[in-house]
Amino acid sequence: MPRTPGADLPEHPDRLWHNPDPKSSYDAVIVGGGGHGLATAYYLAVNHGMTDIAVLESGWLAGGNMARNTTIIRSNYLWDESAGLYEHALKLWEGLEDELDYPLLFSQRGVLNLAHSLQEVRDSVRRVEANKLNGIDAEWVDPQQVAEICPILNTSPDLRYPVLGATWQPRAGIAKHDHVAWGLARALDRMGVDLVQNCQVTGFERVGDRVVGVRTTRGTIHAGKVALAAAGQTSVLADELGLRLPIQSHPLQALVSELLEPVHPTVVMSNAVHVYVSQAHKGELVLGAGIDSYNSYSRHGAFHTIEREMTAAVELFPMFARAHVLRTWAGTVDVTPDASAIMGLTPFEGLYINCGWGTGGFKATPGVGWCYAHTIAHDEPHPLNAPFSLERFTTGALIDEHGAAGVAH
Amino acid sequence: MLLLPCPWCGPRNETEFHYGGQAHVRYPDDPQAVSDEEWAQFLFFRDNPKGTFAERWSHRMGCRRWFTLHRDTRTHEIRTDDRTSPARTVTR
Amino acid sequence: MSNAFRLARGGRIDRDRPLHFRFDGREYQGYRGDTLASALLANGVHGVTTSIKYGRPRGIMAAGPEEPNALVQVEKPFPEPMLTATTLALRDGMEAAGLPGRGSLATEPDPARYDAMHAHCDVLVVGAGPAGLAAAVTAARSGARVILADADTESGGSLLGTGELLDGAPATVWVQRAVRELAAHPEVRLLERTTVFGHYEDNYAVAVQHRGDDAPSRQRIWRIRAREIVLATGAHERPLVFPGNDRPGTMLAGSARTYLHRYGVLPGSRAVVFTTNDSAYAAAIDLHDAGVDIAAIVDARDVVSTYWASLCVQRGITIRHSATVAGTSGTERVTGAYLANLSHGATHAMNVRRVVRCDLLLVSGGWNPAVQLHGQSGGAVRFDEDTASFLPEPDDRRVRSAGAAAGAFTTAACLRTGADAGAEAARACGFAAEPGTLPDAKHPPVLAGYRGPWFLPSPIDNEGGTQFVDLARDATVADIRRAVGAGMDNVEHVKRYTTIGTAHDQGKTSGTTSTGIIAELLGRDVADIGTTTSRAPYTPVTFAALAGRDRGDLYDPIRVTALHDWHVEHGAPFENVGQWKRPWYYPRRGEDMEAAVLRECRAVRTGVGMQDVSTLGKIDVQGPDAAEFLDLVYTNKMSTLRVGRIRYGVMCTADGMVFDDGTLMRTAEHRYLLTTTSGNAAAVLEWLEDWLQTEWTHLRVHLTSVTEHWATIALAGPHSRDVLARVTDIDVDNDAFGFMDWRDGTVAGRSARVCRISFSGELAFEINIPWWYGREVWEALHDAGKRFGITPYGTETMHVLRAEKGLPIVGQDTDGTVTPYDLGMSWAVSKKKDDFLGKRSFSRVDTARSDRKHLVGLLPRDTGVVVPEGSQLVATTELPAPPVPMLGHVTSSYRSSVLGQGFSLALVKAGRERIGETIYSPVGGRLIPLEVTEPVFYDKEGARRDG
Amino acid sequence: MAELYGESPLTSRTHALDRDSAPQAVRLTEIAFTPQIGLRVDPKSSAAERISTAIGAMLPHQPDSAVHTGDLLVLALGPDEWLLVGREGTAGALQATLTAALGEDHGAVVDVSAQRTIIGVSGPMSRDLLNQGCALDLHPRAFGEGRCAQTLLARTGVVVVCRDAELPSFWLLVRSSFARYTADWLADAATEYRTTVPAAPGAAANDYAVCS
Ligand SMILES: Cc1cc2nc3c(=O)[nH]c(=O)nc-3n(C[C@H](O)[C@H](O)[C@H](O)COP(=O)(O)OP(=O)(O)OC[C@H]3O[C@@H](n4cnc5c(N)ncnc54)[C@H](O)[C@@H]3O)c2cc1C
Ligand SMILES: NC(=O)c1ccc[n+]([C@@H]2O[C@H](COP(=O)([O-])OP(=O)(O)OC[C@H]3O[C@@H](n4cnc5c(N)ncnc54)[C@H](O)[C@@H]3O)[C@@H](O)[C@H]2O)c1
Ligand SMILES: Cc1cc2nc3c(=O)[nH]c(=O)nc-3n(C[C@H](O)[C@H](O)[C@H](O)COP(=O)(O)O)c2cc1C
Ligand SMILES: [Zn+2]
Repeated sequence: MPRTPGADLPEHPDRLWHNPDPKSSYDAVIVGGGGHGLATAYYLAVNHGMTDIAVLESGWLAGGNMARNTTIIRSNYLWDESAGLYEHALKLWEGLEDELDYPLLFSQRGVLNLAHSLQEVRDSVRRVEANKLNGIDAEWVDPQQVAEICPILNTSPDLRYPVLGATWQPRAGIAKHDHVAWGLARALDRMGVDLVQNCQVTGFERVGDRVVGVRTTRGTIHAGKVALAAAGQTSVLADELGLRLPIQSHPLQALVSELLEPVHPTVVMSNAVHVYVSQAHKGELVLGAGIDSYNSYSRHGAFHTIEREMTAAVELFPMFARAHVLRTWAGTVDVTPDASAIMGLTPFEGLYINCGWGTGGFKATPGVGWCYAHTIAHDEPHPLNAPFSLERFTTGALIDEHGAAGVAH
Repeated sequence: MLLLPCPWCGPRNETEFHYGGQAHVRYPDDPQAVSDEEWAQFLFFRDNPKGTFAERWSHRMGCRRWFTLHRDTRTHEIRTDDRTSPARTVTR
Repeated sequence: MSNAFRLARGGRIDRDRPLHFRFDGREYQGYRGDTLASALLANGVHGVTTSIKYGRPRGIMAAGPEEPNALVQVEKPFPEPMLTATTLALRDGMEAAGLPGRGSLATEPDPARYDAMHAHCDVLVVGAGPAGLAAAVTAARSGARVILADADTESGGSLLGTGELLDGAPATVWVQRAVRELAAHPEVRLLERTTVFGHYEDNYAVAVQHRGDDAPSRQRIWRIRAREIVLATGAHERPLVFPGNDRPGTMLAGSARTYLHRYGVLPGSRAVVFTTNDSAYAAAIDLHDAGVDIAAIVDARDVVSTYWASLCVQRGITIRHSATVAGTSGTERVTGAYLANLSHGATHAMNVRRVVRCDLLLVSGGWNPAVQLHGQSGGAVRFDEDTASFLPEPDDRRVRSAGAAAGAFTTAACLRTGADAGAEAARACGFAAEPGTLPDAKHPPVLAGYRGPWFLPSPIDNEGGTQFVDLARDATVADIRRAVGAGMDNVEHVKRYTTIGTAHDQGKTSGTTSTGIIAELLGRDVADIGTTTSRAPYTPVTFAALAGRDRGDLYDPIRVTALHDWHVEHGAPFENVGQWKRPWYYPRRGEDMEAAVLRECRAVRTGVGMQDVSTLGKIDVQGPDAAEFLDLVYTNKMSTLRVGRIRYGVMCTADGMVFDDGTLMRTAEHRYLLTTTSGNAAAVLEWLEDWLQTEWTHLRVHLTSVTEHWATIALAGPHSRDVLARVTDIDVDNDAFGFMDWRDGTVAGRSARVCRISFSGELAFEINIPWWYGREVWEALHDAGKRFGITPYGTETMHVLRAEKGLPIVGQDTDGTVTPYDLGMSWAVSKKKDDFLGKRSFSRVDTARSDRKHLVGLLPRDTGVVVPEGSQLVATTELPAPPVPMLGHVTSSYRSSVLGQGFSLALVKAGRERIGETIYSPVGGRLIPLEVTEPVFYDKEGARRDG
Repeated sequence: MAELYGESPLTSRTHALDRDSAPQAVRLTEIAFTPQIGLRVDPKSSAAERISTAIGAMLPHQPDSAVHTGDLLVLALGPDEWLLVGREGTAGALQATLTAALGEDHGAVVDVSAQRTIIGVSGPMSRDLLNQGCALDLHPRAFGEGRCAQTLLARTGVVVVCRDAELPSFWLLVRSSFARYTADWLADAATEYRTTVPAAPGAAANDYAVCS
């Protein structure tokens, strides 16, 4: 009966979650019901047997960056530390759909990261070679191969900044963000974890340097462990404890076109001609670019950012000229000085931190959940997230992923 | 597209400016005398308030002067007293 | 059936201008002034496409941008996906087809041009209906600068489609007068066919103007900075939710009225009118008077207006109150409506009482003010029980709503609120403005609308599977029911679960209704549930319009040097370096890149070469504290540099990482000339200004960029002195003009500043002359060098030559994680200075490690090999299972003419300790053995620089 | 002149600029080889006074203002920064005058004559043309004679000077390496005025436009 292929997206289940009132105490509370908070609760329950947990969400579940991201998943980061974490996440993605018994629309359609200058070529080859040695599927492809992978891409040498080649990760792709959140939420709800919405954490209960609970808009909740997973809002929470963090919150915008017949077979990202594009299952083109320059919590970006992004889109994909922008939006992303996340212990006992994923943490969702749950359960970082400590800013052992992350993802 | 009040050139589009993050971050008097922690604070740690933020901008495409603004990071509203009595130079 | 539904007279179409078009492969005719939708209706065509999910036939529902159904794909004149037939102006030769959900993109390039325009005004009025016109006229009379933008092809808004009277004459007469007055004001700009689609901070409004295929630009983006904004965007009529409410022939009552008055089209012959409020009566009366058989008016309310009832009685139109349409019949087009009585309180529908035959089912569920732009501007909305709609909450921002957009649903109120808003806005800009006298608009008494359930009870479909809420997304009451049942109580979740409001129309007709239904299913207040977020664009905008003219060569500025044309004439391919075009190499006939570069390298090492190095950033540094300042920003000590001398210097960011490098010459006691790398010039200047202006405010130093004032030519090679000597008055003898000296003099008759700097290790000079003389001097040097076989060389050769000397390139051999010590440049880091940027960071735990990555040289054991740049390095002869420990990577790699083999620079963990060891690089499935060496490969003693 | 001055950044575009001008609407020309001296000095200092005396006019205090004194155009670019644009052939003399007036005081006099070239834009549609890429309010009330501004035009920085508000006529001072880009951009923007006059409102007969 459906007329349009792909318009018949899988149905969601009839039951996803209940809306419990918060209890007065839990073994652990997770602050923030985005992808990271949900995944962390999930692996706390599944890997560490903890189910007396609440995920506290100030608004609607997964309505933060989880609702706003361009859903690109890949693991082809430069440094060993990142490669380890993102590749772990990617492996988990590969089994998550079955595990959650939810159609996440995880589609491994590959990602091309374009190089437009000789230096970008060097950097790309460097990253590909590092990826290979880290066991990540990665390839350097020349312009002709780029054109074969993505025929609608403009690989003409006449481009102002011609495509000189690309890195190609076949196992990369996209997944449907809401489905991921809801799949995790349903699993948690079934395991008896409380997903508490409209419950904003406003402060912390402390005994000396130990955090023993949170104050919320729905009352005080005691907790053996408190784990922050509040993305762009983390600084606001940390301020309550006088904990300064090396993160800045910026708007990051994205947009979609109307639904189109399938034209775009993969994911394309370009740092120099700045845009990234995929085509979602429903048929809309999903595009993003860089962050807006200034700090903001407004979930509202500037229009010139969109105009520039469209210029890049039409340069790289001339056929997009008469596609239409249907909707633009923004999220609040938490950016660190080295474009890598922060995950680990804090100066406060019983308080754990996961933030700084900035423009690219969706792809890490299950990996974050896995490692962060370990950190919380064992009071010690998992080896994969140990390098992502706060201390690195003091020692200088930064994990500079500006090159691999671009300004976004 | 914010309209930023350059104290010299008047209100101009955001695209003429370069953002410089938090204002009033002081370079230590004697960097060699501070601890690694304090040095890291200077290098990397910045306020990130939800609300009024004292921040630096440089009028890159105009007079090339740096100046300080107080802007609300929720609404992008610029505190109006800054429009009338702008800080001309700042100490980071 | 040509124009069978077109009235003989009336409407605002130009009957002298027939237009031929094809729809779904069939020929039709319409008129200039038609939309595709009105022309189709005139030809009796309601069904436009099928729905996205269930493939149900769908027709034309509305007469404007709120249309959820009538999606078309334009095929000619040029393919464009997903436009609404109701907003598509008809043109001759147009071909279009119904579009069931997904559009397709053209495969050939779009030939059209798109552009943008900045504009400023005191008052921007959005919408040229009665409210907007009144606002604009009022503001304009005060002398304010006004922009009036309307999406439509002509001004008037709803007045074009209601046939109503103002001052006793057709309202369009007043509209024309208002437009004429506005057009005559020098400070007024009228923008027709211009949709304001976004509102951003500080009243920055963005609009798209549809100028037409034959205009100099097809679409234009207006970037409007307004001091005050009046939103007079009108209201969208709400459809009603009942079983089978999606059959073609179902149409908004007000839209049917518009088709009649504006286009002279009867959208059917026999209509059932189903309403919950008074506004549909006017449509029923007008259509009746134009010849449509009104089979019944079905009004869900228990009490109907006596005013409208009497008009209906006069015409013999039956009104059924306390009644509902419980279902429809028909396949491709509605053929009948099932009527049922509503119980008191309208919680239940009785059994179907009657089937009424019809080919048109007009519906009206009330009106939704078009608050989208208000919402985008950060304005709040409040639920108004009386009109069952979300109204803009007035606040003290500089955006105000008027007319139907503010909940004023009579023309008189629209005119008044419009004029008031216009006056207030003008006053806020300092103009003395008064709302003048307004035309007299009669309006009947308005009776309160229906307050029953948001989806009408029906015995036919309990679950709501055929009760469509968002027709564009094929989402029904049943879908909302499931979402709520799944645990969702937030409108944002329901939106995402059902996809309501996510189609091209962004829920203009479905938004409020779906909120109402959620509230009803949860037993909560509508106000509690609220709306989803309004986001730009208000209606879809083409990518190309947003891209504008910054395409092709204008995508990003192409920066060229004074010598650019010479390079072009001599066949050089160019390398993009930042925005600069730099000659890469100069191939001779039959040469590939490698051959050309080897030849150019040989020329410099054995004869003389010349290169355009004008792109280097140049900053004039002046002031009594210049020396102190430079000591702070360079790792080296610069205060000790003597006038007449030059020093190489490194700059670090405060975290100790190399940021830029270049030479510094002292031109006077208090004056220096600083050079930066080509791509980094602007960043360095800004960085220096930052420290000067905000941290070291006590330092008296001025910085001036002089990058383009000078053209700079490098002359390198053992014969460079011979060449220069032929054209200069400067004593170029080694004793008179030593390494790292500079001299003023003339070169080829032009005053020049000549430096003895070498980036190749050979005897070399850099000649600076004002841009204007660049080419002349270059050619003079080229001539003078002929006898020495002077060879122009590009960036690639320069890279090879400097790499042979182990000189790093910032950005290639560094990546923001490299300190001067890592580069082996401790000689460039002063130990004497108390402080400089970066110094403190060198003693951090990680930065002080001895096993950091060092810049070293690598020589392949196999001299035929050039290891690719970017290759990784490992310590073992065989690769273990991943993750494989890595030592570092190759940053630069070339074939060397003087070494007769490939060589590389690399960053290697504890590299300096490994000199002499063999490490390996995996290249194409092989492990290539490489000897770790000092980074300097050629002329280690530096014997060649003096020639 | 070419003999004396070599090649200006837009020499190769002279013909194109002429061709791309739309005589009734906008004219584009290069004004090349003008001496330009950058001046930095504390406006409240006695050095500033001496300089004012030497050039015969007060250094304009208000940034974004431009004053004429004899053959000299003084553009205020910042709180303590001016650009002096002189008559052809006077760069050396001007620089010497300023340097002498500055004396030993802290300040800077830098010859930047070749750093920027000047593109003249004049004719009735000049504002329209510039506003295609310049966000300034060029309305005569907001940006009349005596005004200049450093701002963005399309994707590059320029100094815009209002030479004549009535005609109107503007100067764009643009960095030499960006001059061709700017010229090409202007020529492309002028397409509008070279083709037919834009259709009168509502008069697009043969139109395929979307009305919202
Ligand atoms: C436009 C855009 C595009 C992106 N594209 C990609 C991409 O393609 N690929 C990719 O990998 N990543 C992408 N990202 C980044 C990615 O979305 C984030 O890194 C990731 O979602 C962050 O983790 P999260 O899901 O837990 O965050 P969120 O979903 O933001 O979760 C944080 C939650 O904490 C809640 N919260 C905050 N404060 C409190 C409080 N005080 N009390 C209770 N709850 C609180 C918030 O309401 C929110 O729901 C993108 C981001 C944006 C904005
Ligand atoms: N009978 C009723 O219940 C009822 C209900 C609503 C409206 N009305 C009538 O409708 C009229 C409302 O007058 P009005 O002036 O408020 O609105 P209007 O509908 O007459 O005019 C709105 C105008 O705004 C334009 N517009 C909307 N959004 C735009 C955008 N983003 N950019 C550019 N243009 C945009 C539209 O094209 C339209 O021309 C009155 O005559 C009123 O009586 C009646
Ligand atoms: C991958 C992805 C695809 C989306 N597709 C659509 C779409 O087809 N239509 C639509 O209106 N919005 C779409 N959205 C945007 C949402 O409507 C919404 O704007 C976004 O979740 C941010 O929320 P907000 O705008 O309510 O603040 C999409 C968002 C994402 C992340
Ligand atoms: Zn300024």
